[in-house]
Amino acid sequence: MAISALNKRRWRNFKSNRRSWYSLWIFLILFGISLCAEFIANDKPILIQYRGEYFTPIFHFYPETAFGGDFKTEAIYRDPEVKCLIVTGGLADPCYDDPEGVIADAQDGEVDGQKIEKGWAIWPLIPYGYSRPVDVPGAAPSPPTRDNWLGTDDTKRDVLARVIYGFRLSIIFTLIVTTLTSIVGIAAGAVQGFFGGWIDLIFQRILEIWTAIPQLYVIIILFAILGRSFWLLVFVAVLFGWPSLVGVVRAEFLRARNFEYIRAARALGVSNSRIMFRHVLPNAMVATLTLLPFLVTGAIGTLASLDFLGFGLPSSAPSLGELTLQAKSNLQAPWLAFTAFFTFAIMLSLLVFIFEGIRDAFDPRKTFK
Amino acid sequence: MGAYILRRLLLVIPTLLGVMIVNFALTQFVPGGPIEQILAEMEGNGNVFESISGGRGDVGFQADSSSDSGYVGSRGLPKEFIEKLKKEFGLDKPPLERFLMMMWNYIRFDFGESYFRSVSVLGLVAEKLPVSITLGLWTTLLSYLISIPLGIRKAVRDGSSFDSWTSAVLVAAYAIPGFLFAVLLLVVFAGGSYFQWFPLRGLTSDNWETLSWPMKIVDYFWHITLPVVAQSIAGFTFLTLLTKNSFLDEIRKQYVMTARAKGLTERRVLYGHVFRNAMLIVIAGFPSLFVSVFLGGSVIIETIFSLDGLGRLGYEAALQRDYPVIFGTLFFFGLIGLVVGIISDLMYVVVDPRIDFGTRET
Amino acid sequence: MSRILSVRDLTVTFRQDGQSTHAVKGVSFDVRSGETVALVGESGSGKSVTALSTVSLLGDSAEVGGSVTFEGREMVGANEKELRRTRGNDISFIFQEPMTSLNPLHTLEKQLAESLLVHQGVPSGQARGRIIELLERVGIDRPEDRLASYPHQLSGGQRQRVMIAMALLNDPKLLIADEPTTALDVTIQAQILDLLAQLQKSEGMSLLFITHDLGIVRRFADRVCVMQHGEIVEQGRVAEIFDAPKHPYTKMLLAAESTGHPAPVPEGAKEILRTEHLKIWFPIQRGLLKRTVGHIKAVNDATISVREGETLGIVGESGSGKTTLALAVMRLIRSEGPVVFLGQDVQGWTSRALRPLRRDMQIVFQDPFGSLSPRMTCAEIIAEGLGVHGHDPARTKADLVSEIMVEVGLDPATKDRYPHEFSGGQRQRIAIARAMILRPRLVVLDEPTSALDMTVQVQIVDLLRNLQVQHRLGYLFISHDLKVVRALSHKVMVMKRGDVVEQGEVGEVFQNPRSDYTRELMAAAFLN
Amino acid sequence: GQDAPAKDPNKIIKSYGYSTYGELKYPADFDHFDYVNPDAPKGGEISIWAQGTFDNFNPYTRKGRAGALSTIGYESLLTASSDEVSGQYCLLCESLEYPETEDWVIFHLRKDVKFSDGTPLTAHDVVFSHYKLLEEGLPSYAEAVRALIPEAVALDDYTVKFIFAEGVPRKDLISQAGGIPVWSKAWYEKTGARLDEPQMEISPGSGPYVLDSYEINQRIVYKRNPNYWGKDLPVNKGRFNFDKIRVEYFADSDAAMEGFKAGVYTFRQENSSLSWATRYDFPAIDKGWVVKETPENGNLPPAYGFVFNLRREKFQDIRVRKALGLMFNFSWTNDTLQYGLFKQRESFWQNSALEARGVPEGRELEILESVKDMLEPGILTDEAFMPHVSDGSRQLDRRNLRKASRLLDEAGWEVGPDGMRRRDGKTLDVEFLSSSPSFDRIINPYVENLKQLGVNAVYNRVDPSQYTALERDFQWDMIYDGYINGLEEGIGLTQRYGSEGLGDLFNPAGYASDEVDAIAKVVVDAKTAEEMQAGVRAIDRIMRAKYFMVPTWYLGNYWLAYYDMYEHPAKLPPYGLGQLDWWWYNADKAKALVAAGAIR
Ligand SMILES: Nc1ncnc2c1ncn2[C@@H]1O[C@H](COP(=O)(O)OP(=O)(O)OP(=O)(O)O)[C@@H](O)[C@H]1O
Ligand SMILES: Nc1ncnc2c1ncn2[C@@H]1O[C@H](COP(=O)(O)OP(=O)(O)OP(=O)(O)O)[C@@H](O)[C@H]1O
Ligand SMILES: [Mg+2]
Ligand SMILES: [Mg+2]
Repeated sequence: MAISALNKRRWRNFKSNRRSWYSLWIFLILFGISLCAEFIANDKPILIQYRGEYFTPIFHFYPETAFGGDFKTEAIYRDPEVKCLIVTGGLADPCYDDPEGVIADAQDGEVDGQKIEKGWAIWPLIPYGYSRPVDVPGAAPSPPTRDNWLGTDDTKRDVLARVIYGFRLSIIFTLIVTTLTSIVGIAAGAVQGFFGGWIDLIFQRILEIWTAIPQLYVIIILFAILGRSFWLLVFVAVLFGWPSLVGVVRAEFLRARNFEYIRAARALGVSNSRIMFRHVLPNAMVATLTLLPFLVTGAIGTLASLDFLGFGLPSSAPSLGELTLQAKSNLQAPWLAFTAFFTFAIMLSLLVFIFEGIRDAFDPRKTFK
Repeated sequence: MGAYILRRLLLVIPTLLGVMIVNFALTQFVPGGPIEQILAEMEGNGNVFESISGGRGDVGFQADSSSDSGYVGSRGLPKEFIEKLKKEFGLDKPPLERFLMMMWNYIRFDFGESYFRSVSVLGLVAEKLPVSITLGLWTTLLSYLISIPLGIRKAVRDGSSFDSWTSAVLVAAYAIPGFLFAVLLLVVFAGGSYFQWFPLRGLTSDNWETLSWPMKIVDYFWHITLPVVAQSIAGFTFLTLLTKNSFLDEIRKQYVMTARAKGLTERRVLYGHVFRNAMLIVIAGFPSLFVSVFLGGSVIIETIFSLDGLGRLGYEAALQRDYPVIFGTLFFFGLIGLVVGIISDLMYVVVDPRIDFGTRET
Repeated sequence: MSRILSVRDLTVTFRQDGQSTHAVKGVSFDVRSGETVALVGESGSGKSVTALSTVSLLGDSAEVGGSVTFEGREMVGANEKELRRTRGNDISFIFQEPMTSLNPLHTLEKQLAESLLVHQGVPSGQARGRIIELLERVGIDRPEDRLASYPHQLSGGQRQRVMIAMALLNDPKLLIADEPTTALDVTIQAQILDLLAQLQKSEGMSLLFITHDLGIVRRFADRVCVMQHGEIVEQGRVAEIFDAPKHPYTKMLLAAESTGHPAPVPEGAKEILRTEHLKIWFPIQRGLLKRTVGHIKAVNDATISVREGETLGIVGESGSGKTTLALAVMRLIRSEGPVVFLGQDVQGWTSRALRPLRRDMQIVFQDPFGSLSPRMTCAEIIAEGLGVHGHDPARTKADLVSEIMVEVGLDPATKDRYPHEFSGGQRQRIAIARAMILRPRLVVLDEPTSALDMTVQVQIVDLLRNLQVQHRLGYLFISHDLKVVRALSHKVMVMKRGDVVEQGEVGEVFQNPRSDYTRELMAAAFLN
Repeated sequence: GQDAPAKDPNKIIKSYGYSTYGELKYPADFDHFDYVNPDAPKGGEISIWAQGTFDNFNPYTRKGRAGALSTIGYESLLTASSDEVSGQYCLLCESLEYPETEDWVIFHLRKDVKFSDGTPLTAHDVVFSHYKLLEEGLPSYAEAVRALIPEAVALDDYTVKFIFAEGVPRKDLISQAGGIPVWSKAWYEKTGARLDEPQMEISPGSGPYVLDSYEINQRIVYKRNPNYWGKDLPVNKGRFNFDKIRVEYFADSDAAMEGFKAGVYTFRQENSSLSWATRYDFPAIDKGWVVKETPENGNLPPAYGFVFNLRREKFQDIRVRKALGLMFNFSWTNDTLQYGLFKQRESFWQNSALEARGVPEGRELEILESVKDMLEPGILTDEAFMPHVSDGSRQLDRRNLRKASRLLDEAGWEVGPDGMRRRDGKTLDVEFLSSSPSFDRIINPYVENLKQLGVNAVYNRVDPSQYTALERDFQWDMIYDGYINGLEEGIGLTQRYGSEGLGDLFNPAGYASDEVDAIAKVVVDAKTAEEMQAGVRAIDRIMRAKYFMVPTWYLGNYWLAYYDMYEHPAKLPPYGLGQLDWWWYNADKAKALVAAGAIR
């Protein structure tokens, strides 16, 4: 599809706002990185070579027995024993006795003078997952170290890994939720404001009833029936998120439908939906566009506060809300608070700047030299 | 318009009924009820604020009395007790009957008593109102007084370095999780480690009664500084950006040029002419905001500063399944909300006389 | 006579989106005190931009070079305070597009009183008398009743007069009037010009007057500057220039006039539109509850008929209900009485049912600026109808758009601009192009030529006539310019205060007006 | 059991005190309790904190939130000493008498007892209080008391008789009767106040403290009643030393901590290991204004742990329970999450004479042998069961994982190709239920370990109301809960571990067995403390071996921090801390603190 001249112009305008342009890039890069979180922070290696064969634990399940160990359950790759097994090609007994020593010994391809089939494993940059405590000495929460760059949380899990996964989770959550809620919310508000009359009257009443439903109860009920899950939260967030835009959009439409150019469009025989979305919406979207970054972060905030109140994701999930909660209950561990703050601040500023750029790009009178 | 208002007023009744029906129906499915909450409380597990306020610890219950006698029955709640509670709460009747009873009472503005305290629902609300009003009012005032001029200034100086750095500050302020900020303020400015400049709790000092008027006012503001700052910190950002963007949209329109050509001061152009055009949503939203200010509240801020406001009440009622409070406030606030909704719609017309609510079919 | 305003080497460049438009390229002229200088020229030649730059009212996309001095004070790059003192008080401004120049949310009284308050410190309560007086002088009847009106409740001409009144409130030293009478009928126009002349005499006011109406210039101005393509191609005393124009463009401009007559209506032409006893009353609402306390009878009893290939001209006093009638015919506002379009009474049809008919009924609004979506480009606006109703598949939209732009005298290179980046006349042509591109059966044209200079006007009139012949279009043509009406219409209808005072064949009405009002109108129009 | 000689209903025992097994530590003419300082100076103020808020002063109703210490002004007939398990001494009474069969008890009241409003306290007040409690007290409590002590009569103004129900175990009844708070009948009749309705006024009591002032949401202050009638009683000597007791309310525990740091209140007992380990390094401590102290706590730690829901079929197999238990890494949890502050709990009656140790011998062995047929092999011969030890340097102990894997393999839960254990095609699902966010950090790592074992473990945290609903329906697999045991076991034992209490919440695991039922009978009937203790040890031994809960941690100390102006006798009694009671105030130290700006 060819991009219309206008959209090209908007795109150029967007690009000429450096701050927005860079924000978009940074955001995309961060999101891109977080999308492959599994390869960046994981307590499983990306690739293992064991006795000449290749293993990809991130994608596949391998019992420890696959590496010459004795558990039929999943190999615990971060354990020195398993590391040792991989390096030595499955020398079970020595590995159980003194894994570290054997690993050191195996560097030259021989253990105790015996030739071994040396294997190796490629680890992600951050060799920790988000749900398992890390095995480094010291009490939790522990401050940042060379191993745990952002320290550990009060369950002794690596904060950086959790932030990466948490960022992804939050962004995916919020993108889905915001997209859906804003589509529904804008459409509903537009219809109400544009048509007015009984449609508005009745729809608004339904909305009033809708917004009076206590979200918390719905969540409790749904959780009780269906169990805690991400998608359920998405569902609930959409279910109760869309009215937040309706009022604003409705008001803008109530006003904008009186403009002369709307009359002109109607005279042209433009269909109502087209009038709404091509003529009114672009001119009535200040509030909406301003609101959007806040909706996006708001959705993250909702998720966080649900986690905070204990009605959110399962408590082992990598949640930014839980991080802030921990920050509050562990004031002695400021790295938690800083991490939470910076994660939110970065996320929000990127979004605000991106949307500022979008707004400007759509502003016909804004000057771009 | 008169007909429209009448229609709206009449629709309040079915709407309110709808609200009550939906919520009543919903609560029938919520696992755990008031009785379970009472039992939980009697077993020492009933602190619904634990996730917010912490404090449970992991030491475990230390039996101070070492002999067996104190425990007779303290956990073995007899079935009769539960039955009695059910009767007391009216939970022994079929839901429909309960609902009708409730509505009948509500129509007469009898909202009943809390399950957990023998205080009428309205009494409870009245009890919590000072805190909510204080927090709400000052927070709103503060954020409006700062945000709107700031937003306008940002719009006028769009793209300048002033615009950039204020944006950065605003965003940072918004990003600080409110409760974390509250705790931070508490620790730094009220706690025992750094500066003990502000009080930790409450709205007034103990000796408030004895203070002179000016001192009373000073004392009051001294107490509310931290909570209000904590509460409003996140509120600036959206309002400022909304103001800015709305102004940007209007500021280059022809009528603004007319106003300028008249030789009006920039202030007058911005506040006298652009404001009303740009801020429809903000202005018209004011009535509902005003009410929400009085009726809202933030559980977390209230908890941290040991204030007892509607935020805590609402949260507590929801988690305790204190249905009289839930439904009573729902009905009462719902009613207010609906009326305010009408007022706010009328505000649209006041702000922009071109607006009406009719259909556009000619 | 001292020089009150002097413009030297004024250049204005609009930079936007990496492109620059040189709207004004080195313009120099003076206005002396008590003098009237007319600025005429091609539509889009930079008249409005020149005028606006005298008090720095251009947006931030404009770069202004050169110098403008007012009473010796430099205005280009002057500080805000200085400008503020000058604006409104010393220099008053009447904008070209009165429809969009008033604050839509303030009542007339508020807007008018504000000027007085700001510059003379007259509190709003006391300002009333002066405001009413001035409104009366600009020809608004029953001004007391109008004070509480909002701009959208006024007709185009009424709004324009409010703007004039606003400009005159503070007895400015210099009045810059950008086509101040375009929306006024000839009698009121004369009244306004008299008023201006009177003020000029009594207060020694200077006038910078931008207009397309050369008749006015000849009668009214002392000197004239002719602009084309951002430059002044010729300037001098009116008599000199009019009698002996030197520049080819001036010659062309002076020669241009819409003359001739429309082609006769073909035999057996079908009726496209008929209304019977159409009535449109606007309720007057008061108070918060908006009780209806009376009605403004905008149109009382209009029975009209338009056949294929026929033009019905509607003339009449400003505020007489022409626009209202046009909107009702288009079924854009509520009305009573049948509206028969192509044999069907469309009164009461839903907008959905009407939609297919819209292809065949188009309108050019009186307020072109307001009727163009601010966030759509020229090309999008023009092509929109094609998107809705489909078009000849052999041609691309872009081609069709370019073609019609050329036809109405717009440069296709400007098709990706937003509406506000055009001049008033250019916007008017965009509106015409938007309507005509659909080749409808009936076009309602509400003052389509008011902002066009003579040369362009001739071009447009020719275009309309050609299209009418080719496609047997029916026109409902509303204008104050009786010459154009005569050049285009077969029949004409005269309206006054919502009533149709006279209706008939053009020749008939123009030659032998029956009602007093028509007679008055003719006299004023063909005075010169 | 052994045959005890029949008791004689006509043999009347008259005494100055009462203890379950008859031995009182202090003689009739004792001067003061050993653990108090009889010369402790009076005066000063102690302040503590309480969470949330309060809205009334009636703790006997379920409605509202009663102010902290609102019973401080009431006394009962008997008062306990804190260095005996069950010794109780006359307070309002001069003496008591009861038959050997303990079918009733008569208290002879002191004649000089006055309520705080100056009116004398009589037998009628005692009777009134008893019935008031039965009628309007907390139903759960009232019902239980009614079943035991249906009747009380005032024989004359200063003599009151409680008549006990027939057929209920006699133990504890006298303590129960002697523990009833005594309220002013006149006051209640005058005001018409009810016990089951919240009230803002405190009814007059006879105790040492009266309400001084309060500010809702902020504080309550009690002051010492200067006219307290009982100042010079031996049981009261050296006690009630503070002039004022202040309770400061905070809604938030962090705010409360800050309040302590800022000197808003002066005495703090910590209940969180994380806080104790990390938050007590503020300036006031560095400057020596605040001292930390961890005196020993002789109370029985409650038997907490991860309880298996034995009602579920999958937990019937002890191998499964043991395997799941092995995955709990106590050492790691304690070292990493709890700063090494706890000890691992081994017994249900940890750290007491009731804890089974080594191989059974003596009376314990006899009791066990009496139910030999029902016992698992090994109970009689093996050492008492001890919880597994884990390697604390790693969260997941490989050795334990190996053991657990083997146990599950044996129990038929085989590992499938996806690493999950299944039996008959079904995964081994284990759902942890909790309502407390503070346990997330404890439970989550445990869940992770279980997953590693191939168990489909999930952790589900819900709100308190829902938790109770689920808990009461036994809709859970494992919870963190426990059994609250006593140092003197009696009928409560059957409620907790007996078959009759199987559906009861006393018994979250749903554990019951014939052998425990049988031994419980011995305990209930025991006439001597030794007999009772031997029986309980036997039960402890059996139940530990059953492994129906994964024992977790306990703490044998108090964690205290207070401004350095309070003092206490060098040796604290085992069963009470007494910070509001027999601690005292050092005015000089306090002055120094005020001078230094530590407190206001
Ligand atoms: N904001 C803008 N950006 C770019 N070009 C502009 C802008 N405003 C005006 N122009 C261009 O500048 C030229 C001069 O415009 P101006 O409004 O002065 O014309 P004018 O002489 O007043 O014409 P008219 O008689 O039609 O009103 C026009 O070609 C117009 O397209
Ligand atoms: N929305 C409205 N509400 C109230 N009165 C209106 C409204 N629209 C128009 N009018 C009034 O109706 C009358 C007719 O207006 P209309 O716009 O039709 O005049 P017109 O003939 O087009 O005048 P002009 O030549 O000045 O454009 C005017 O007096 C105007 O004030
Ligand atoms: Mg112009
Ligand atoms: Mg008109």
